[in-house]
Parts: sequence; structure tokens; C-alpha cells
Amino acid sequence: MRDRVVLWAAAAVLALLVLAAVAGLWLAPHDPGLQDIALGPVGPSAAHWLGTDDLGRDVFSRLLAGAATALWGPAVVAVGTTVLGTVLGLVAGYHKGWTDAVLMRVTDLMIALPGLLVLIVLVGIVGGGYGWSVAALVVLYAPFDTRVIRSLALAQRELAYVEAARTLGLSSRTIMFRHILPNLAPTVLANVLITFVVALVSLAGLSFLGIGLPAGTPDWGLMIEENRALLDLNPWASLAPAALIALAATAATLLGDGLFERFNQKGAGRAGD
Amino acid sequence: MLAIEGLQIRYGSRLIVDGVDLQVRAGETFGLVGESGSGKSLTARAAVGLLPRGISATGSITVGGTQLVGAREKVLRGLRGNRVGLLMQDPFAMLNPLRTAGQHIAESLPRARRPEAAARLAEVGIDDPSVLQRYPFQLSGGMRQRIALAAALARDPELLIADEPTTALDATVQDEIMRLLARIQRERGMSVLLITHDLRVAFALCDRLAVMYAGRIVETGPARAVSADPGHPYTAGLLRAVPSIERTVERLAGIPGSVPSASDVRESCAFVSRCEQARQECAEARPPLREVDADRRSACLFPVELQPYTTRDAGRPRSFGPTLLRVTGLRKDYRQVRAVREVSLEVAEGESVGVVGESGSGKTTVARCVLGLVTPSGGRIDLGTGLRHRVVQCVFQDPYTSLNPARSIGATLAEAARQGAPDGRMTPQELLELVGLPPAYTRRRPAGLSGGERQRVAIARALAVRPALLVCDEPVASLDVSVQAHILELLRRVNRELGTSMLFITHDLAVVRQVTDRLIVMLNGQVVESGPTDQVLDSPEHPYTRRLLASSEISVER
Amino acid sequence: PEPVIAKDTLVWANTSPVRSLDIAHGFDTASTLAQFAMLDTPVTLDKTGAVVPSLAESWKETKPGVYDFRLRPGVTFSDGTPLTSDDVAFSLRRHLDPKVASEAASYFGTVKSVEATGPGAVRVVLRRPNATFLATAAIGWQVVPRKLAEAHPKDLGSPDVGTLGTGPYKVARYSITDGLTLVRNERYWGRARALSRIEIKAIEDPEARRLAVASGDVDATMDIPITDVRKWAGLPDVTTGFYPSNNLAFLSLDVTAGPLKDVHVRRAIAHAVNREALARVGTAGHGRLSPALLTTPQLKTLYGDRVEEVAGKLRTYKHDLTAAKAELAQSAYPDGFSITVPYAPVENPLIIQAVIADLAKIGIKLTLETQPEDAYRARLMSHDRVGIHFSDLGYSTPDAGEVLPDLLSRASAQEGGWNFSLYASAELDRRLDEAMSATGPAKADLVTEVLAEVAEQVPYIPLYCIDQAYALNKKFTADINAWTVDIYSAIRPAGA
Amino acid sequence: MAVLAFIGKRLAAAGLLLGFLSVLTFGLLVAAPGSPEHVLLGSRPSTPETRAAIRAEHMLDEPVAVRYVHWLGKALDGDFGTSSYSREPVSSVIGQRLPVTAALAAYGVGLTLAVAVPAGLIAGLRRGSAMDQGISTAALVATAIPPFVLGLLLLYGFAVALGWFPVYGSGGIAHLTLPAIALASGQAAIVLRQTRAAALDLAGQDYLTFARARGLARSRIWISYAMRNASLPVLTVGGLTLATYLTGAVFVERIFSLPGLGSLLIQAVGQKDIPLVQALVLLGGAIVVAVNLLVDLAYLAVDARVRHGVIAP
Ligand SMILES: Nc1ncnc2c1ncn2[C@@H]1O[C@H](COP(=O)(O)OP(=O)(O)OP(=O)(O)O)[C@@H](O)[C@H]1O
Ligand SMILES: Nc1ncnc2c1ncn2[C@@H]1O[C@H](COP(=O)(O)OP(=O)(O)OP(=O)(O)O)[C@@H](O)[C@H]1O
Ligand SMILES: [Mg+2]
Ligand SMILES: [Mg+2]
Repeated sequence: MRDRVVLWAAAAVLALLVLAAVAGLWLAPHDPGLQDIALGPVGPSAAHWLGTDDLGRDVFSRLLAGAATALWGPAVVAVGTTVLGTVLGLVAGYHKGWTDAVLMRVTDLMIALPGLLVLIVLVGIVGGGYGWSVAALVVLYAPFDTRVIRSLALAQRELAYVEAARTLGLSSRTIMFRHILPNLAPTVLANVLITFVVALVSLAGLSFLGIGLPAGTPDWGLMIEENRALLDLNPWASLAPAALIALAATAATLLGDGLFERFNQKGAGRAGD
Repeated sequence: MLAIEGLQIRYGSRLIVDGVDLQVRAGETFGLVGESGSGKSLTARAAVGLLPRGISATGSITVGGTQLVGAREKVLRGLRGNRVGLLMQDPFAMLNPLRTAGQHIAESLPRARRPEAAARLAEVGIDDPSVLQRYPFQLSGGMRQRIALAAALARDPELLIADEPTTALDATVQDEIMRLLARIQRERGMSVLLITHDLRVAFALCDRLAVMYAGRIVETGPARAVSADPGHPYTAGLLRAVPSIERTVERLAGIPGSVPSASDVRESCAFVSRCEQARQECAEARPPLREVDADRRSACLFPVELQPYTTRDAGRPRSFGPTLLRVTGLRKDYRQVRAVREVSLEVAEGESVGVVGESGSGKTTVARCVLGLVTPSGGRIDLGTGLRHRVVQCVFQDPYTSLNPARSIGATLAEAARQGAPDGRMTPQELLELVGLPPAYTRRRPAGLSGGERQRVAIARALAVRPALLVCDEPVASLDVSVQAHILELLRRVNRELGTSMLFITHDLAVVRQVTDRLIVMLNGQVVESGPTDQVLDSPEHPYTRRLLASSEISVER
Repeated sequence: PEPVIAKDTLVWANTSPVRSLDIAHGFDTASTLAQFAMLDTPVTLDKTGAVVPSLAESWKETKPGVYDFRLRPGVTFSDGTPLTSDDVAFSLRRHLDPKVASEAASYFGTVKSVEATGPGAVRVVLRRPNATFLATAAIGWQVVPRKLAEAHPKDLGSPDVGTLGTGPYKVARYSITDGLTLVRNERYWGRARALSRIEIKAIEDPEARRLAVASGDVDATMDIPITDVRKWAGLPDVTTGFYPSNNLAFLSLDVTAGPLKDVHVRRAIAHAVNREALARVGTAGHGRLSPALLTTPQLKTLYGDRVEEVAGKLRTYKHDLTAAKAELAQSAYPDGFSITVPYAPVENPLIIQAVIADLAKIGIKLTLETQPEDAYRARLMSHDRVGIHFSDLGYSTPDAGEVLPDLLSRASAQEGGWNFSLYASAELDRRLDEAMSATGPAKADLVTEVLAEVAEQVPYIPLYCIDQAYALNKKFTADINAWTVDIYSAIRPAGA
Repeated sequence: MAVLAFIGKRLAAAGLLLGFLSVLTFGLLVAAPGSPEHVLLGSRPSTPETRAAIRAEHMLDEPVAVRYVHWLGKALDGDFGTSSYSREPVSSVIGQRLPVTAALAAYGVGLTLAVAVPAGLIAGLRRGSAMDQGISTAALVATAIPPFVLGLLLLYGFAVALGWFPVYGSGGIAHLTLPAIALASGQAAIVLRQTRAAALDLAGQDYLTFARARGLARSRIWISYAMRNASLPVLTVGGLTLATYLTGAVFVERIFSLPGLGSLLIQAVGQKDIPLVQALVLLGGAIVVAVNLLVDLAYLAVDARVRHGVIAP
């Protein structure tokens, strides 16, 4: 019962954030880019609910506008990673043998490679851009998903229903994607949300390190960093985005855990034990 | 020794066990039998105070006078191992994979008596002390069960609760363990609560027994008396469903319907919906467990109208078509393991061939080779013409994993039908009807089906491509007698009426007698004996076959 | 247990570590700060920015572009070896050696030869007269023993080799990671300094640096982000001081490509940019608008108190959107245009954001292409589509000759130069040369002409000069200004 | 013997992996725009001669393959070259910072193991209890707070406001405590979740019930059963965690001004300090490989099934 409430609450929080991401620009009371240098950084007031930053921009409006970058990047990373990791994991786990060995060595290599280095260098090569950071994260995170899915696929592969499907003469692709994959749904779903959380936190970190979005973009991670100096005049300017990151991450984790549990129960093999 | 009164076990608001009363006297072996899911295991776990999290018990359970229900963990810990021991169903899961046999026994012994471990091992019939250094994975199922038994008995409990201690083992080993249990019980004068769903075992081993159904006891009494003259229609039904090893019966009769949940039948006879002699009163109030005889009680309001067995022998010789499957000199090695050394066999059109043999003798491997799931290391397999999957299909042992839990029954069957030849394709509804399930089941998922129902779906799936040959790998091993009877009857019908040939793998000779025409006995990856089923079973030639037959007749001297 | 820290020990924090004790391989703020405490130069700057003797007792420009230095006698290095004129000459000459790959080489581009002409005498011959030479020598001509420098052309000044100087301090311990510790050089030829020991640390994060100073773990720093000044000023037990420093914040407009080729566009931009607002954001009240393309101290050195007067004569661009639009209307882009420029957060990121907002008002859409710092630097230094760029450059000498050729010559429009506007011509080069070799009022007039041309053509929009801030624990006092070369020597325990 | 063969095989694979890694890194660095001369010259104007000299010094005009082979030849001799930024031998640059990172990582791993494993076990074995919910919530929050935010909070809370810990600097355990917490919290949360999952799995195992049914002492059940059996999945995750501490510590190092390898790597990449980056990447790769090998050896030690090749690690 309480689990249900938590689940719904988490879903509601995420839904609100998604709404902000989609309609943030319409909802924002001010233009998030509008500067009022004469006003400068001030604390919360009726005109500016969460105050303003150094350039006199409305923090609340920027938070709303930032929801888009804060959520779409991680969402793309989460979905991309999961798709890539799941496909590779399924292929490696189902086919075993050489395919598996090669894929696993590649994932080893990816895991040993310092991710930050790849990011920095990649952003350097392609001349920057948030999209590329996002793409790089997909490639960097996928090996972890690949491993998880592979081990699950290895286990599923031994189950009788897979053998039954094979005796029915179904193609490997059908068995992998139509039979095994649906049974990994709870894990895949949980992976999506966990990766979302990790990506959310690390993309914010990238902004903090100055890789990623250009200055002035209303982005939560960037806002934390840019407005850190304002902790005395308007702490909300950096605390609010930090809190939102934590909130979004918490909600996504809770949702992931909750859905995982529910799916797992529903799909539980044995009715009894 | 153990007294249970008014025991109720709940999972949240769901009632699982409702009003169990039983007494195990000092030095006796008491049997608790009943269909799967009737609450036997939970009752056993309640008796050592180890119910799974979230499950709670009310009522009274006393062991040697100490109340267990609501007792503090400290009291329970003092009791467990010392006064009451528990032996569980699955020897493969009961031992810690990271600890050696010796460690298991030693850690159970009081500190001062650790060196005794070897002696304890000898007591359970293992004389080789080097076994102490082995890890569970290095031991066979029977050995593991013995180690577990030694560990459970380490502190000399007065009562041993054995929860289906042999279901996971094959016939010969099962027999050995049962004998061992009986011997130790006799030597130590220990009480034993033996939980089983195998009526033959219960009758052979127990002094008294209780039959459980839907969370309650429906009958109790001395084993002999109950077997000879069941006092409850449910017991009678179970007895009738037990396949005979001696002869082939005309019809295998399971009890129709399935077990209701305990919460649904609180105010009526639990068996009323499946009982052939049910009357108005049965559904109106809960019949009390009434005394019917000295030391015998039954929860049926009426005397049992015993129906006689069908005695007519149905094992008449049949005629078959040309050879459909020919396996010659089959060999399969898994690295060093020689799973199949040399197997040749033939199955004719319309014929049903049984394969028996001890665990690990390579039966499954042969089947998998025939199905094309593994590539043989040598020999040849000739299997008619056309796509292999349209010629041969399979029914697996475990109904719980053989259906894809993520797909509905309808989708599973439709997909299978699409794999068959395009002409004369059957719809999922027709397939369900073929195996005796309501068409509405197409929308369900496997989780919503009982084990027997799942096995029917698995059979329907295999039949969907209309194969000439059906390979059945222990299709009833994990099912209750009653459900087993239903499935065997279904398979027999498939064989006789649809003319589908069958390769039937099992270790249960009684089952083999009912459904096969010819029998092949395997040992260590080789065929040691083969011939018409009746002939092999009635006059076995190979010593192994004889041993197999002997251990199927459970006869423990008491 | 905390070690008892002597009253005359100073703990100093920089943003980045001291990279090298040799200016040839460590020409950055943190490194030079440490170098000046250990290494003497033949000449140095006084409080007014005038060049005064140091290791050289005197010097004379015997012919235009030929300097004869007379060295102070009896000076020894901190290990006791006497200083020779050969050491002094070599210390400058090595910057000209491509094998050394000195980072200070561009300071001495006009030096033709350096010779020890006798004991205590050194002659420098320039290719052409250069009034800036002495000022740059005060910074870059750090004297080290020839033997040591020759033995280590590449790694002099690294932690393994260290350095040897005649200055007031010497190295006690040096590691890039753990920092640098200096102790008083007992053999120093001048007046002994007040601090006996200086510990120099690197604390990259500004907030961590502030907290370290607040907690007393660190006594002083000069790396205070201007946006944080307010918070620093509030620290108890810490003096936060400011002085006009030798730097210049400006926008450069690439006059060779795209819409910016059009002088009307550039003027429109000059009108559109709200310099007062930028100065407010950029200096937080500690600095001033810059009237021309020179640093405040350089203007002062050049014009004395005529700065206002000269500035008044230059063409000015008031913040006026109507004027801006009018200018734009005269160009080929009356409705504005879009431009993408490279960006990395190396300068105050707020400025460019404010500029973007200002330009948007007249229809110019400026987009930043964020890049990692090294990629950004590479693009900047190769003048690859730099477009509109904000820079804030620090200079070392009081001479206008340090800035103008840097920003306006053809040479610095080449790769590696700082002429981001690419506004350059042979004619301008000639005028710059003329101005740089002139002295006195003539020089001032020639520079004014160049500044007027810049104001007219707008390759650059000078913005502001920010004050240098420093924070010093009240246990210490300091007397520093823009021309204090050796900061550590200017700090003393309070009350001493 | 089999163990030795196993180790040998793994080491050979590790060598191959490191080789790949070095080629990859070298390629990436060379491909990236920008070049050391710009970095070294920083905000100074330069002459073409200076730039040419710097390019020659770092062999920048040679073909990439030549440079790589040159580097490789020396590296195989144990000479990783000189940092192009600080002109110190790479080994000594790393040597100075390694202790900080090692101490931080050790402290972090220690904290993780000391806190996350017992907490995860308790949460898992007492699923659904108030204790479980408390622990799970804490883990949730710990994953959701970006490490740099947590670092700042800790810094303000415990170092500035309460003054319990020093604000900056490296040295004793006191200096490392807050950074270790900031570093470990996210990872600890992951390990905790993993442990909890392992414990949940464990709680349903027959052998645990059987052990309790035999009346074994509580301590034995916790140590020989719960801890030991949950340790393997936890080890795997723990190993990966440890490996990420090398570069993952960059935020924490920055906020607490610790001179560790993470910030060194970032700087080195920014400075295009190829020899230093190469050495750091290889060190990172070697640590990952070593940790994985250790984890696998731990599997061998703990689980006899792995030792006998019955199940794969
Ligand atoms: N941990 C549990 N959580 C919830 N329900 C449970 C749990 N264990 C058992 N049950 C339910 O309790 C009922 C009785 O289970 P129990 O294991 O006692 O049956 P059983 O008679 O031992 O059956 P079997 O012969 O299959 O072992 C079943 O319906 C089962 O679904
Ligand atoms: N995939 C495999 N890898 C390695 N060994 C295997 C594999 N499958 C089976 N074996 C081994 O081959 C032998 C024969 O196994 P198989 O499963 O065919 O026996 P079975 O007669 O079906 O036994 P059971 O009655 O227990 O099902 C066994 O010793 C088993 O351990
Ligand atoms: Mg049971
Ligand atoms: Mg088998």
C-alpha cells in the first residue's frame, strides 16, 4: 500500500518535471535569459520567487527552462545506454562463445578507459556540444548494462521456455527479443531509471567542470556552479537547482525500484514460493 | 512430543493454514500428506519457529511442552537443533555452497564434540571420511541429503521434521534415504514428522498419518488403516490416482478440479467443490474432524463411497507404422564428462517408447540431441524428412519454466501454431480444447495457472505444430499424483488417438508402465536393457533394472 | 599537534601550482611571483613604475638601441658563488636560444645580442630602438648562474633541478603538488626582508581558497574572483585590499570576416554594448571604465594627469540603442545577423552573457560554441573564426609599448599572436614602431594617434580595468601596487 | 597450479588490454585539437621560433606512429618520459600524487565496506522493517546528491560551521575524512543496494533456513552465512567502485583542494601533456585490471566451485 503511494508520488514528481521540461518556457514568469544588471543578485521576492542571479536573471524561470536540458540529456543517455547495452548483452549472453568473448573484452576495455578523458577529448575533437557529451556517455555507460543483461540472458537461455522456443524452430532474433527480452523487462526498466539518475548527476558534474553546455544556458548543473558565489546574497540560486537534481534523481530511483518490484512480482514464475 | 492445536497461518490477510491439529508421539513416525500447496511446508516451518518473513502463525505449537507460537527468538534458538530438527525438501539448496560437508556437521555439533564429525558421517552411511573435506557441489544429491541429515541430527534432537526429504532425488537414492531415515529413527527412538506428497512413501514408512487439504487436516489415523480404508473422499481420490507399477490401467483418474484457497472454504467442507459424493450440508458448514474409529478421525460427514479401481488390464499389444526416429551409436561429451557413451534406439510411428535410468545416466542428453538442442559428438540421428521442428516437439519436466512468463497463453500457442505446416493450422482455442482446458485461458499468463494446467499448455504448444514425435522429459515428475494422473491420461490419449509417437523419459516405473509400449533402460550413458515395457518390468534381466524395480517397491521393515 | 608557526612565516595560496622556477618555462602568475622572490633582474620597477637599478648599479643607452649595464659588485648567489657579468649576459641570451624554447622569448624579440663586455659590464644591442626594452627586462631578465642554466636548458626551475638566484629568498622545498617553500637568503646583498619563510600552496577552487583564508590556514592570496569580492571583504581577521592593476578588459572584433568587416557594424556593436553595466558586473565596483586601449597605469605613465583630456578627444560610443540601430542601418545588415564564436570559461563568463543580451537588442545573435580549454586556446591562437571575443589581459610593464604592438601589429596577427581583431597593416606597423621608439611627449602624441584610429575603426572595444584584489591576514601588512614586482618582499608581520 | 595458469592467462590478457588502451589514448589525444605549445605559452604572445622549438622538443611534427613507437619503446623500459607541463619525470609527478589518491581511495573503500555492507545486510535480511526503510532511504539520497554538492555541504557544515575538520590541505586522517565521505557516499549507496539485493536473495535460501533450524549461533549465521555468501556479488561491485575512485575523485579533489590523480588527469588532458596522460591512463587501466583480478582471486578463495571450474567467476 505504502509502496504504491511512494510509487505514485515519484511518478508525479517526475511528471511535474517533465511538464516543466516541455512547457517550462511558457510557464516561466520571466524570460529566463532576461538580464537586469542594475538589479543584480537579490533574494526571493514577489517578483522573483527564488530571487535573481548575478546578471539579475530570474532564478525560478531559469530552473523551469533548465528542466529541459536537465532531463532530456539524461533521458537520452538512459534510453540510449539501455538500448545499446541490452542489445549487446542479449547477443553476448544468448550466443555465448566467440561473440560473447569478443564483446566482453570490448566492454572490459571500455570500463578500463577513464570516462572523463574520453569525454574531454571527444568534446575537443568535435568542437564541443552537449549532444556529443550525451552520446559519449551512452557509449561509456553501455558496457555496464551489457554485463548485467548478458548475465541475465545467460541464465534465461538455460530455462526450458527458451529451449521450447528453439525446438519450435524460432529464429535467434525472435527468441532474443520477443521471448527473453520481455522477461528482462524489470531489470531493463530499472536500468533505464538508474542510468537516468547516474547521467543526471554526472551531466551536472560535467557542467560543474565546465565541459558541456555553454555559459548562460539555463542548466541546473551550470547554475549550481555559476551561482556558487551567491551563497550569501541569494543561496537559492545554487541550492534550488541542487535540490532539484537530488529530487529528480530520488524520484527516478524510487520509480525504478518500485516498478522493478511490481514487475518482478507480477512476472514471478512460481505462484507459491 | 509435538502438539499442534488450532494452528492458523496467514500471509497478510490471506489465510493459508486454517486450523491444524495434530500430535506426534514420542518415538513414532508421523506422516503429513497432501497435495502441493496445502500448507504442509509452512506447518513444518511453524513447528521450528522459522516462518518466512511476512507470514505469521496463531494457535498453539508445543514441542516437549514448550510453547513456540509467540516465543522469543532466544527460546526458539535454544530449541532448534537441540530438541527439534528440520530436514528440508531440496538437498541441493539446503547446504551452504561455500562450506564443506565437515564444516556443516561440525558447526552443528556442540563445540566440545566437533571431532565427532566423522562418526556422525558414518552414522548416515558414509564411511569415507574424505567426504568431510568436500564441498556440496562435489557431492551427489543423495550424499548431500545424508550430510544434511547428519547436520540436522548433530545435537540429537528428539523430534525430526523431514519436509519431503526425497522428492528431488531419483528412485534408487530416494529409497536409500528413506531406509536410512527409518533406521535412524528406530535406533534413536526419535520422533519423526515426515512430510510428503507420495502416498506410497507415507504408507510404507509411517505409524500414523494425517492428510492435509487446503490448509486443514481432513483425515488422520494409523497408516495401514487409512491406506486400506480411506475415511475421506479426498484420501480415496488420491489413492485412486496413484499409478500402478504392476499393471496398465484402463483410465488414470485424477481428482477433477483444483485445490481452493483456505480462505475461500472457511465455512464449508474444503473438498466440497471436487467431491463426487458432496451434498447440500457439505457446503453449509465446516465439518468437524470427527472420530470415526479408534485413533481415526475424518472431516467427512458421510462414509466414503469407495469406487473400485478399474481392474481391466489395458496393456494389449498394438501395431505400429515404419520407423520414425532412428538413433545409432549416439555419443555426447561435455569436455571430460561423457554424458552419452553409446546409445541406439528406434521409435516407430505411433509407438510410445519409455526411457528410464538413474539420474545422470544421459536420458535428457539423448532427448536434447534428438531435438537438435545440442550437437552430438558422434553417431547419427535419422528423423523423417522436412523441418526438424515439424517432426519432433518436446514437453519439459518443469512446467514452471517451460512457459514464457511474459507471454499470454494465447500468444504462446498462436506462435507455435505458426511454426507448423500452413494447412490445418489449429487456433489457440482449439489447442486448449484438445488438452482439456477452457478456451478463455488464452488471455491468461502462465503465472495464473497451476502446475498441471501449465503442463497441459506445454503439451498443447508441442502439439500445435502437429509433430510426428513428442519427446517428453519427465513431464510429470514435479506434479501431484492427482494432477499427474490427468497429464498421463492426456498423453496417452495423444499417443493413441492422434497417433503421435512418443519418447517418454522418466525415472518412475509406474508411470512408464501406464504410457509406454517399449522400454529402454539406461545406465552411465549406455542402454543396458530394452524390450516391450511389460516384459522388461515383469522379468527384468539387467541387475540395474532389477535394482530399480526393487527400490520402487518401498518396503521398509518396521 | 599543530606545529608552532613563527610570526614571520607567511602561507600564500595561488590558484595554480608554481609550475617552474624559471621564467623560460614558467611564465605564469603563480610561477613568476615565486621567481621574483629568488631571482634578481639587472633593473626593476619602483612604486611609480619607473625603471630603477637592481643588480645593475647603473646603465646607459650609449647609442639608440645599445644599452651598457654596470653591475653591482660583491653580489653572490645564495650558494655563495659570486655573480659574474657572464652569468648576467647569459641569462638574457638564453631566451633567444630556440633550444631553450623560452616562453619569455617574445619579450626580447628586438634583442640582437648580449655580451659581457668586462667584469661587471654587460652590453645589450637591440635590432632597433625599443623604449619598452628596459621595462620588459625588469620582468624577464632573471639572472641565474650560467653553469646551471647551461646544464639544464630544458628543465631549469623544475622541482628536480630547482634554481639559484641572488634574490632575497631561496628554495627550501619544492614540489608541484605540495607547493613551494622559500626561506630567507642570508647572503642577499640588499636589506634583509621581514618574512623568514614563505609557504606557497595551490588551491584551485575559489571557495576552498576563501575558506582556507577565513580559517587562518592560509594567510594571503591574490587570486580572488571578482564576483566573490563581497564575500571576501566580509571575512574577519582578513584585510581585503585593492589597487589599480595593469590589465585591460576589451572586446575584439575580427575585421577580416563576415559582417564584422563593416565598420558600421562594429560601431553599432560599440553603441549597443552597455559598458557601464559590463564594468559593474566585471569589476563589482573595484575598477573603472577604460577610456582607451591601454591599461590604467599605462595611460597614467604616458599622459600623467592629461588622461581625461586625451580620452575626451577620442571618438566615443555612448550606450545608445538608437544610435546602434542607426549605424547598423548603414551596413549591409540592417536587421542584424548571427555569429558563432568559440568559448571556454576561462574569463568571467558573465561578461559575454551580458554582451550577448546587449547585442540581441539590435538583432545580432551571438552564439557560443563551448569547447574544452585547450581546444579553445588553439582556436583562439590560430585566429580561427574568433569573431567577437572578450579578453581580459594582464600586463607587466608601465609602457604602452607592451600592449599596442601586441594587439595591432601584423606580427601578432600571425598564429600565436594576440591581435584577435586582425586589424593590421604595414602602415600601422610603421606607426607603431615609430611610437615605440619615441620618448616623452612625442611618444604620447604618436600613441594618441594610434588610439584615435582604434576608436574610429573599432577593431577593439575597450571595456574596463579591474583592480587587483588581495587578501591578507591581519597578522600581516603589505605595501603593494601595480608595479610591485616582488610581492613577497613587500609583506611584513603587522606591527614589525 | 590451475590458479597459476589462471593468473598467467589473466596477466597476458591484461597486457593486451593495456596495449590497446595506450594506442587508444594516444590516438584520442593526438586527434584532439589544440597542442601543447598553446598550453605552455598560456596567455603569452609567442614567436614562431618559440613555437617551432616547443614542437620539436615534443616531437609534434613527427608522424603519429613514430611518436607512439618512440613512446612505447621508452615505456617498455620503464621510462614514461617527462611531463611537458612541469618538466618533471612523469613517474615523480604521479608518485607525488599517488599517496593522496591511494589514501583517499583506501579510506573511501574502508568507509564503504564498514558502513554499506553491514547496513545492506541488515536491510536485506530485515526486509520491510523500519530499519530497512531508513537505510534504503539514506542510500537513495546518497545516490541522488551529486558528489560535488555533497562535498560543498560537508565542507560548509563540518569544516566551516562546526570546525570539526580542517578546511583544506592534505595530511592526516582528519584532512581526508570529509573528502572520503563525499567520495564514498555515492559508491557506498551502490554497494549497499547490491548487498541488500544479495541479502534478500540470501534470505530466501534454504541453506539459511536450514542453518537457523539447526540452532546455530547468531554470530556464525551472520559471519559464515550472511557475510560470506553475500560477499561475492558485493565484491564485484566493490571492485568496480574502487577502480572508479581514481578518476571519479576529481570533484572531491577539487572541492577539498587535494592534490590527487583525478585532478591531475583533468589538468594533464587540458594541457595536452601526452606523456602524463598516457601514464595516468595506463595506471588507471592497470588498477582496473588488478582490481578485477583480485576480485576473481577472491572468488577463487571464497568459493570452491569457482576453484574447481564448476561455475564461472
Ligand atoms: N513465503 C511465502 N509467501 C507467501 N505465500 C507463501 C509462502 N510460502 C508458501 N506460501 C503459500 O502457502 C501455501 C502453502 O505452501 P506450502 O509450501 O506450505 O505448501 P506445501 O503443502 O508444502 O506444498 P508443496 O508440496 O508444493 O511443498 C501455498 O499456497 C503458497 O502459495
Ligand atoms: N551442459 C552440460 N555441461 C556439462 N555436463 C553436462 C551438461 N548437461 C549434462 N551434463 C552431464 O551429463 C550427464 C548426463 O546428464 P543428463 O542430464 O542427460 O542425465 P539424466 O539422465 O537426464 O539425469 P536426470 O535424471 O537427473 O535428469 C550428467 O553427468 C551431467 O552432469
Ligand atoms: Mg512443501
Ligand atoms: Mg534429465
